[in-house]
Amino acid sequence: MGHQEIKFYQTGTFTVGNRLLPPEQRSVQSDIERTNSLNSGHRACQGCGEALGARYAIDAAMRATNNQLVAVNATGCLEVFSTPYPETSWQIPWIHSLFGNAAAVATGVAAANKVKALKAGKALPETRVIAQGGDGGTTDIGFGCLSGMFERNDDVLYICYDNQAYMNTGVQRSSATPPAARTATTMPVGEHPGNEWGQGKNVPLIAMAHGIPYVATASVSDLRDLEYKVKKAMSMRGARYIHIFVPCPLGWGSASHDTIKLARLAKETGLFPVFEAEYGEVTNVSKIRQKQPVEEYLRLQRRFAHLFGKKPRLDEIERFQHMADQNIRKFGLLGDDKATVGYYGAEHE
Amino acid sequence: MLKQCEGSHAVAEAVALSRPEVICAYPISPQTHIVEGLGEMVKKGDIKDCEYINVESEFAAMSVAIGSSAAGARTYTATASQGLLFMVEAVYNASGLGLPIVMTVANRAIGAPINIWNDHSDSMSQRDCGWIQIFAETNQEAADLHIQAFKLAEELSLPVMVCMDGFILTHAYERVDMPTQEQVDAFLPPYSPRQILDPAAPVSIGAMVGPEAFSEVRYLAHAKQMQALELIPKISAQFKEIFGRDSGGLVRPYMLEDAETVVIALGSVLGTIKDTIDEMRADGISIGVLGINSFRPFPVSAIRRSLSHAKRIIVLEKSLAVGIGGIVATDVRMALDGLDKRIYTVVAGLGGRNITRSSLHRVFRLAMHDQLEALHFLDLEWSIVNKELDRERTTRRSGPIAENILRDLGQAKSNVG
Amino acid sequence: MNKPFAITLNVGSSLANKTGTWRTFRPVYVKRLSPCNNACPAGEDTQGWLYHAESGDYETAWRHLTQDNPMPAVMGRVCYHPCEAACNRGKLDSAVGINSVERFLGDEAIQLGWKFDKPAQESGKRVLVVGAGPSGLSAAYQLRRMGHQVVIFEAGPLAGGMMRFGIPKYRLPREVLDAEIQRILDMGVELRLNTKVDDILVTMKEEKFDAAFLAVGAHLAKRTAIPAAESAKILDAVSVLRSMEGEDKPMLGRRVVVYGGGNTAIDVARTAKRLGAEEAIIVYRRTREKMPAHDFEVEEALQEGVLMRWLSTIKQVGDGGAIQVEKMELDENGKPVPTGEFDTLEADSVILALGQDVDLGLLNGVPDLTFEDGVVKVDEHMMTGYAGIFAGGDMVPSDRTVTVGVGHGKHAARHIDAWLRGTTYEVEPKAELANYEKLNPWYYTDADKTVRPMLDIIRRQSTFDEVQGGLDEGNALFEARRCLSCGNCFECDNCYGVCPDNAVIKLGPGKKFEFNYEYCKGCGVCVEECPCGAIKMEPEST
Amino acid sequence: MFQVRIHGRGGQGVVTGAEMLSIAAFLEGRHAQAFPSFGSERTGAPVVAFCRIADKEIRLREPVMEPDALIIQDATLLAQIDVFAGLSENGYVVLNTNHTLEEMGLAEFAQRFRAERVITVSATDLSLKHVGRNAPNVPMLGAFAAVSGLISLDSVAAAIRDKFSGKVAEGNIAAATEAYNIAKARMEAAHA
Repeated sequence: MGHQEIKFYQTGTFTVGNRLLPPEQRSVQSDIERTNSLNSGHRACQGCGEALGARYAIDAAMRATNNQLVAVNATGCLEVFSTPYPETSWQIPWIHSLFGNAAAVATGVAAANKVKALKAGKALPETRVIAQGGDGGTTDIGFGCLSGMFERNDDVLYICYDNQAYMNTGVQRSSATPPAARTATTMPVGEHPGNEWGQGKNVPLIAMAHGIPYVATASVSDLRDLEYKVKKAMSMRGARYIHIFVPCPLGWGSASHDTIKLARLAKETGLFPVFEAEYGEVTNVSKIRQKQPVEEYLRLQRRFAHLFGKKPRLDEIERFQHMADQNIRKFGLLGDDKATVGYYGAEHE
Repeated sequence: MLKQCEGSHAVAEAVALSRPEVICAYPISPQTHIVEGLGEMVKKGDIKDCEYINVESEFAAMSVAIGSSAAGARTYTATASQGLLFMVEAVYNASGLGLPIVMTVANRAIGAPINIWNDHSDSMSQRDCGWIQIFAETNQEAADLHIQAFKLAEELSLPVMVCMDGFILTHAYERVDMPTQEQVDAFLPPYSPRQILDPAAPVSIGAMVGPEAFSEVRYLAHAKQMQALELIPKISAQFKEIFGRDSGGLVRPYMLEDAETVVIALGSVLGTIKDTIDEMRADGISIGVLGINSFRPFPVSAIRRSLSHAKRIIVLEKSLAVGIGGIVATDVRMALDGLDKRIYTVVAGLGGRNITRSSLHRVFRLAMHDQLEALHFLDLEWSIVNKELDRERTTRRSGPIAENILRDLGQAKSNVG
Repeated sequence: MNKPFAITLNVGSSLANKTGTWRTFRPVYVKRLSPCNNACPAGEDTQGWLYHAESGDYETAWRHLTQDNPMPAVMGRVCYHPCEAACNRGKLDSAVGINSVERFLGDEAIQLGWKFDKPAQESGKRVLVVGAGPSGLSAAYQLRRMGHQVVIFEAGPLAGGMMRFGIPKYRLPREVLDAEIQRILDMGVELRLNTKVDDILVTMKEEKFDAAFLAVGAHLAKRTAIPAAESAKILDAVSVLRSMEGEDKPMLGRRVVVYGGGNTAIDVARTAKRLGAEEAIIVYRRTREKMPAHDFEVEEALQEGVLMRWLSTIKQVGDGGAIQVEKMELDENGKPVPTGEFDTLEADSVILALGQDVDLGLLNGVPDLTFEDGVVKVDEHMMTGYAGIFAGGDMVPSDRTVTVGVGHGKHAARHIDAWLRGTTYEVEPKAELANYEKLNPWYYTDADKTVRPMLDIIRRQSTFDEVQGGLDEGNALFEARRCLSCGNCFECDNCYGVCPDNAVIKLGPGKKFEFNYEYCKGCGVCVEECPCGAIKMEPEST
Repeated sequence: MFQVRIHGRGGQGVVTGAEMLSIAAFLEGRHAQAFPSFGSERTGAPVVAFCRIADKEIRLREPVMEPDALIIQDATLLAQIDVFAGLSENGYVVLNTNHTLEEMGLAEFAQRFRAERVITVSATDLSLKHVGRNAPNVPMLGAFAAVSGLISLDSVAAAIRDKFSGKVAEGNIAAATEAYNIAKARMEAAHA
């Protein structure tokens, strides 16, 4: 676990709140006064993981920055469902520019904030900036700007809400789409139905390779870990990256009520390793609590339905299991195992 | 203070005097010298409280500018040519969002074929992007226009492109009267944004707008540019009050009052044209020139008024609207709608080809005698064009045009030798 | 601020978009019946009082508990806690130690002197309770709370019934029992000891009782015809255990054989051990698995050195205590059948623990009663065939445990109260059971049950000190917090947190939550992620 | 208006030479315009730069096609391009070489111009001597100042100080001064 375990209340450790904890130990989301940075009335689908992840993350960042926060949004579902004229769901200063430039726009905001701070005679700006986008806006079209922001070590926290495809445009493949998954551009036909095996990119690891101060993965299924990571990220300066796993009922063909369950299974199978890294080095992994076979995860999603048809694709399922097991080994997700993945590029004090 | 310096340097100093807060730098000749100069000034502390950001692309340059401008910082960047095209999506975005960014476009051709020399193809490609586009004739004006541009941009909450001829101006050493900081401060107040990302008063900027309101938003963008038509001369007049010289404005007439033939052009070529006109006037020819300073908004009324006495108009432009001819000329035609005037389009100086007085003399005289075709390409080497056209007619795999022409040119040279 | 039209929007404007209209199913908060509550013979709201104990508010927890059961310190020692057998946590790691927390609360109450409130209003009705055992005391307590005047007639010299005369001290220290009885009496309940009711109708008439609750218990030992020599010392378990409360302890000798397989057999064997018997052997005709005694008691007896002869019957008791035992075997139906093989045991005394009967003498002459298997039948209102006479505990058909008795007392009191008011007490229909499938156990951390301390074995074999210790405050709190709160919101904030549409309104501490149906899209994430199964989806009415 | 064309190779400071010339003229209160022939030439490639000097504003932006003076910083260019194109008979030529015109085979060609206006100077040697590297542009300016009389040696020195500082500036000034003196001497010799 990335965060301090709360042993105090045995039935409440993993829940959002806990009536018995002192307020400072409770999650931001449990707060009756939480910001609701992304407010009601947004047009996300029922059970939208991204809406949830965004509120989790931004509310946590709001608390961490004493509400001195600006958000920059890439084009995508989050942007479209939150700000269709004449209504916005954002309660914070927020800007949407383009699909591929959120990281750079955030760099600009950070620069402006810094100048304002200098003019006010402060060494560091109070107002902080977060850039956020989906996997398409992050791992594909926005990757150049993202890498530039990382490399310059701009004072930006970039949050990727990864729902593993271009959902806004009708579920097309992105470089974060898992193998074998059905998307509108990787149909489940032919010998290898769905998305190709052996493609895609792991942006958290690439982010680490930039040697930036902080990289973490998180999931909507583990709120406390997510909040801890956002808080930690906001306590640091420089380029930071958090990659949040957010299931998409529409794109994945899953039940709207299974959003968090799927996120949990992704972690517990090992398919989505949850970890944090500082300056290119893995410093913490969230251990698997109740290891699950990949079928448990795959079966709940129609995008993988072709693996479980009349002729089940046991070979493909086996490849998924292999992938999960590899993650488990690489990141040391079980027991006392240690992570073996990491880059040691950057020097830091 | 008078000084002899490079155009890029003059612009860099003018930008520095405007107290920029964020500067985004990506190298692309010929604007590179400007941001190099600014980078040094920031680093040395000559520009106080300014963030200088070496971005990874022009797209990022404009994107960073969008962010910093929206967050309330006076923001500057510079580009040219392919670089401008690479940032186009963000260029449109900046104007759509109404962010008063000032950007130098050190005008250059765009390829293919790849070409690094001056013409106006780059900024002309962005004529509809919603930015104000003003053109500098000299380095003095380039410097002055940047100071004016910040004021213009911030009063309207619109971005401004200051266009200056790449190399011809940016790399030319000439005399520039550099304003003092006191003068600039008196002219240009600190940036007070119309909209800002401020935790104390949060707003959402950049909403998705559907068919129900999009036309209105676009109309308002147009309306703002129409406001600029009034504001540009006003700012130019204020500038003159403080700095004591004419700079900017919508149009610049020269020998126009009685001119039967009027040349219209933008940018540094106006100087060569003026020298040519002086020579022709000495020969008793009734000719003048109208420089267009503000290309966007296009000063329709000012142009119409200036050309009321002209019989014929030669629009000499360093750009080509492939498939129709002139870009500026098309706009001029609109400005003169309903008036009975001959309008000639002369496409000149593409990809850095020199525009010489002798060629201008020739083409102006042809026009005066109404012997010029409606669309003329100055100094076009027809033999080469025809050879290539012939080759394409006769050979299926005729090969790449540019390379063919270069080979033909080489043969022509060796034939001469 | 004069902001650019349509480009820049004011915060909070999306609240105008009522996404609740998207919904086809709506979530609703429910209170389901936790398995522990469902299993409690005394009808305790176990989950309910654990909720208070979790927050360390033990007095509130105790007061909540004692609404259903006035004797938690006793119950926390002698109850066989079917609640724990039903506990959903048992499927996760191990059941919540409900019984031990109950005992902690009971002990805490005694130590801190917590008292029951006296009734706010007197009803003016007089109710007779016959028998001061668990059922009678429970009824008396409940009736008194309802404002009735209650008089308990107890035939014995002390109150407590089987709690005193059947359960050994090492399981239930008498000062605990006395304290809890006294607390009931302190409410204004009158107790008349050594007052046997011979004719209930006469007694009721004489003292103008408006109703009566009979709970005389089952104090008559069952006997079986075992051929025995004159000199053979054959005792019954009831008498042995009862005599433990008197001045003279029973003389059982060095070798004691106990015949029977119930809890009483175990109790008496363990008592014999403590009285100094070198050998205490339980003879039972079936196997250990088939013994009615609770396994943990068998285990404790074995630890203390009690010997067991399973699949054995006593055929006769000869002179000098020579006992002839026949070996049995189980037939294909699991029934023990004689094998014809015999064996001999030496014993100074033989104690029969073959069950108890009820002395129904006081009902002689009462018309319209129905009896069955030596007990009196009652209707669903706990009333006998004779109007105004109610009965419970061991004298009606049921399991004979303290907890069942307490439950009878409580239920009977409610019906008596209604009857006295000329109404009928309607039992609320049971809520849907919060079974394990309705929970999302992911959210509960692993936490093994707290083990209660046990007295060391030497002292268990030689003294009547209490065998099982209680929990200290820290342990009790830990144990209470292991509760999953099955079927009932415990304010974990999950629904509030996991709603992608912020459509859950948190009402503040203790006030739980409300759905904001203006924005709830009906995705069902809250239901799926509610740890305790306190939300369900209902179709929108069309 | 006086127009100068400077020929040289990438790395020889051709453009800087034109700029310094314009600065020198500016310092004398005149208008001046210096600009290169734009291109992406790398070190070693032939490079041309221009400088116009006038008493009023210079508006003309065309390249110098009819120069009043030529500064040829690298004599090897003579064989490759027509460096003399457009030069009038009254024009000035300063050529960087340590050979004589005769040795260069230019004696006949030079006859077309006024002898005191076609001067050779070993600018490369001078720059190596005073600056330590092949930067013939500055001594060539010194020679040009002498030959053309258009600008003073002091102005050249001031322009040098505008571009360089410290030792480099002083070395260059020494090189320019020596070139100036050599040119002056050769002019007088030619005159004689």
